[in-house]
Amino acid sequence: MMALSPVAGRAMASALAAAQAATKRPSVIWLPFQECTGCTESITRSHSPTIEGMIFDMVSLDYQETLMAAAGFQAEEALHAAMKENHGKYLLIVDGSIPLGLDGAYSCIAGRTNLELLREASRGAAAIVAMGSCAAFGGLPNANPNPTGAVSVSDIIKDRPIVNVPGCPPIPVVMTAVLAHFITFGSLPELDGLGRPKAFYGETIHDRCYRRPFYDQGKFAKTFDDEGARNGWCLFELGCKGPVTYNSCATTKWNAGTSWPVESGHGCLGCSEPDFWDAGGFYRALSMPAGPMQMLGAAAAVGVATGAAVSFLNRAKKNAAKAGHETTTLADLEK
Amino acid sequence: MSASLEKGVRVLKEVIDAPIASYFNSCVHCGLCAEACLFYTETGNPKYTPIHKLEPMRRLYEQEYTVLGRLKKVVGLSKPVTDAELGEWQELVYNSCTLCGRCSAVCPVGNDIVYMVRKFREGMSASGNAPEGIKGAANRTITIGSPMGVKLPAVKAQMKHVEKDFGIPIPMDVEGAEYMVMLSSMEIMNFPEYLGAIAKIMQHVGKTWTLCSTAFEATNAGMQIGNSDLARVIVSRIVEGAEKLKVKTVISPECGHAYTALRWEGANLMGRPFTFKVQHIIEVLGEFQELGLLKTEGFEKDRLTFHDPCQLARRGGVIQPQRNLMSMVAKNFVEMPDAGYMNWCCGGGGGASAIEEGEELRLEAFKVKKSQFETVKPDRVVTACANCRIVLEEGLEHYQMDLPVVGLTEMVADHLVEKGA
Amino acid sequence: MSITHDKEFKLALASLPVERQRQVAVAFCRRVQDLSHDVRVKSALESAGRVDITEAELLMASHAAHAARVDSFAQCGRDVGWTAQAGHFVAKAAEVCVRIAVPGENIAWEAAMQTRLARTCQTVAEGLGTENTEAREQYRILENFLQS
Amino acid sequence: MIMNEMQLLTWVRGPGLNLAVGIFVLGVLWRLFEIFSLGRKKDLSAPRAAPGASGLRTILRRTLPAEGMLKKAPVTYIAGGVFHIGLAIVVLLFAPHIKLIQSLIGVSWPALPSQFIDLITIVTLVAMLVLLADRIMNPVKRFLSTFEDWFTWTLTFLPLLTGWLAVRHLLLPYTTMLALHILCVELLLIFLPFTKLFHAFTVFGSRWFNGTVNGHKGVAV
Repeated sequence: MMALSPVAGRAMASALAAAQAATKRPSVIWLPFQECTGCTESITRSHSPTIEGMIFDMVSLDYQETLMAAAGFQAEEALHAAMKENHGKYLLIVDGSIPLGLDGAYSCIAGRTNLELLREASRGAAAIVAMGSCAAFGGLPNANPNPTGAVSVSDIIKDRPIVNVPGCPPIPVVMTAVLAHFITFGSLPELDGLGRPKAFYGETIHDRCYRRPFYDQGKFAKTFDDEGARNGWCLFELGCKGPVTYNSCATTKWNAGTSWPVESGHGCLGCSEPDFWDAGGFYRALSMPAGPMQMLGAAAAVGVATGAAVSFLNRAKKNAAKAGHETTTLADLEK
Repeated sequence: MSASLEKGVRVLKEVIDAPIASYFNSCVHCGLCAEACLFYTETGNPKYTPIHKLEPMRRLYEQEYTVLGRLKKVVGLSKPVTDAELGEWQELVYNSCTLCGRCSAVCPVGNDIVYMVRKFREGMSASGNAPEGIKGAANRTITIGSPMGVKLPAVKAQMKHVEKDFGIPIPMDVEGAEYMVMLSSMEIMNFPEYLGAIAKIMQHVGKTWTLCSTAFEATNAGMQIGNSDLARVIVSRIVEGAEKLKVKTVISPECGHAYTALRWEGANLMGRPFTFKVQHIIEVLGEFQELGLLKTEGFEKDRLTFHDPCQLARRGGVIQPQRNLMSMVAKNFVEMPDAGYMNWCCGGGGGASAIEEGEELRLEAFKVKKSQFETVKPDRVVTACANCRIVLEEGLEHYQMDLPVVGLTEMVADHLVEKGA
Repeated sequence: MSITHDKEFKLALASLPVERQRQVAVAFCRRVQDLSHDVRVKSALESAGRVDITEAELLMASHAAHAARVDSFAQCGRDVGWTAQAGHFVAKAAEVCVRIAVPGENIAWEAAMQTRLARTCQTVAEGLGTENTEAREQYRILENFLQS
Repeated sequence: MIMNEMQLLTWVRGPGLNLAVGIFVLGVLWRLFEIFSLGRKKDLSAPRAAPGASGLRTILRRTLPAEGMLKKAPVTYIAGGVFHIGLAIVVLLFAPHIKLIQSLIGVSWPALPSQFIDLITIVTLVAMLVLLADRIMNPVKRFLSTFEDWFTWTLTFLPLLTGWLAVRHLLLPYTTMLALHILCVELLLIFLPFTKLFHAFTVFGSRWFNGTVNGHKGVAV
């Protein structure tokens, strides 16, 4: 909520009160696809607003496999009932990527593929929140070589507004704040080019990092247990992806503002960026080549071979010119 | 391609070597060589930029000896060198280049541009694109024995004159003499007193010396025109003469290019090291001075400055001896700005003074010498190259400067203590 | 008195004051002056021949002769005929004749040498080698000059 | 499919860099052979002095202006000097670059503070702009200049500019700018062996040749 202006805050407070006064809370449907439940784990740690506060006071969470009491047919029934009843109005949250390989057989719920489920559920959704990097960008399942053919929500759904809330997992307060924004204003927050709320993904970790002064001074930890690491120097050389990662970890922190990865001594993994898993290794500095220089040997060999071949031809040409030397006489000075 | 162009191209392919390849690849078009070239600084015309004078050779190098250059030629991005183009370049390669080497001295990437001009002239001359003036000089050197048509009887006439004038016999064809003295046609025709000075000095220091009837001419128009075959014919006369007379040292006269031809190019033209030493007369005098053999009396009292011939100083490595000699005989010796290693050329070296159509440009370029002289305002200029001497006198006359030019050897000879007198 | 060799000749010339030297030098030049076709040389010699010449006039004549000498240099590498070269030495001799000399200089001797060079050039050009009688003629001129 | 910025960055750090370094190494070796295998004749003239270290001496000496030349071409010397030194500092003493070099060849050295690098970069950029202006205005440089001169200037200028913009977070998101920066460096690497930029290598050969020839003659240059 940090990025909302006081005016917006006041508007929100009154809107929340109004929403509470209404008899019916907006319906929220949460579909889990190829995921690890990390995002759900994360949202349960939200402290402001708390998950309990949200579920009980703000939304009607009609389907969330992990949190709902129902299971099996009952759960499916609840899902379909909610979709029918709130057609066109419910908020669809998706976590996990959607596998397209083997006709989607890699991940099914109640015998239906994630793809089918997503298409069905999106039809009646007012908006979709792609919660976590898997839903937003394909995430870990999408990592090279992507055996399941995993894709993101936005790769499939083109006709519904989509908010990407990437992170592996996303920051709890960011998740709840996005929901709160939608419930309060009935619209999506302002998004960046990658469909992320600008309020939380507008600046890089590096820009807001408390270790930034060390970067500017050129003071870097070289290993995780050297003096630099103990002194809290910059983790750039240990592979921190802070400079290319847009997220608010450095300001909101985690666990009710307790700490965050860099503060606990580990570089940023860049988990909220597309393809972070394939971005050249977590412990490789950003300025370093992502892969090994496999071509060097071959290039050197080809270079020497080409050079040798050219030299050979050149020498032959020069020798031919020498062999063809006719002693110049005075007559040759004329044309 | 005409037969002559074909010949020129073949010769260029033969002479292009690793240094040239390295030089062409190093050039970054910084333009500094232009600032070192008197033909650019005095005219302000960028076509006289030294590296530009090599453009046809650069393209030929690229097209013949680099893969990309060959490709560029195939697809038409690099045009072949034509006879007309070489003809157009004559002015740049000969008239406006005296091979003075200032460009080579300043190039920040280390390009020896003069080395390349010298090689480019091989192709220019072989393709018939050398200027008439130098062609004539080469012709006369090969057929008559001297670029100016001086024959042995004329030399003998001057010898006789000098013997009378100085009262010292001039030896010729003396086997086993320590020194063989070479002359330039310029000295034979214009400055016979040089020969007298040599005679006087040699008598003074008690060294044996001789002229050679088959090799008196030291200048090498073959080198100036840039043709190694002709240059070899000319230099081999000297080598044969020196070996026949079994001399220890051959003395190159007060002539810059004769020195370069004999001292640095000679052995390479012959394809074998010399069996004798080659020294410029100034080096010899410097050695005599160091050994304490020169006893002089009196001093020149007027304000004197020294003009370093390019081939002697910058391209030859003789810079200090002439200054020691000057100090020995002159009380008031002043240095011009840039004197010594970076001295400005008189504008007539490298065969340029033999090119009649280049005279106007030479006089234009002479402004740099004029300003050098104006800075130190000497009463007389001393030098050690007959060609510099004449080009300087002409330039000074053109700009109405009353400034006599004299030769260092003669000046030293004038101050020798007359033995037994 | 009869002069037979250069040593005697040189000493005799050296003993003359500068003005007298100039006169005899001009006399030497007159013998070869036709070898030069340069009017500047001729006029310089005419000036030098005048006994009442002033220093300013000498200076002017000297500049003219100097220009004539420089113009007639045999250029490096140029094909220069010996006839033309004879003219160069006449100019050189003329320049010596109009030099403002200090006592001790032997301008007459210098002029004699240059005129001999001019003569030599002429005989070389005519294919006669070095055979000429210029020296003997100069001894005779000096003898006459000293007697008059 | 259009690459997103992270994919672009990953590509330029991965396959792109691999390719560029490969072409660079290949090109440099090929061109060095092509140039120096032409050989030269042994100098048969008697040396005045043993050439000794004259080649090495010239390699060092030519870094400074020849006597009297600074006054003749101050812009070329000063801006050129500042540009070369600045480029060397930025390339060799910026922490992320050192890290890169270390990962490639295993050698590292202390870095300069990034604010200082930032300042040097600005100075270097300005020097390059001055050199560009001079190339346009100076009659000799303009006369000599061909497409290659403008092209190589751009190739050299862009990595500096994009690097600076990336660090300063200007114009484009950091990720995109960093990717562009690396891409520009890759272009520079690819073209270096085949343009006049190759003087970075041949300059040593050229100075050495010139130095030894002059050393042979006893001229200290």
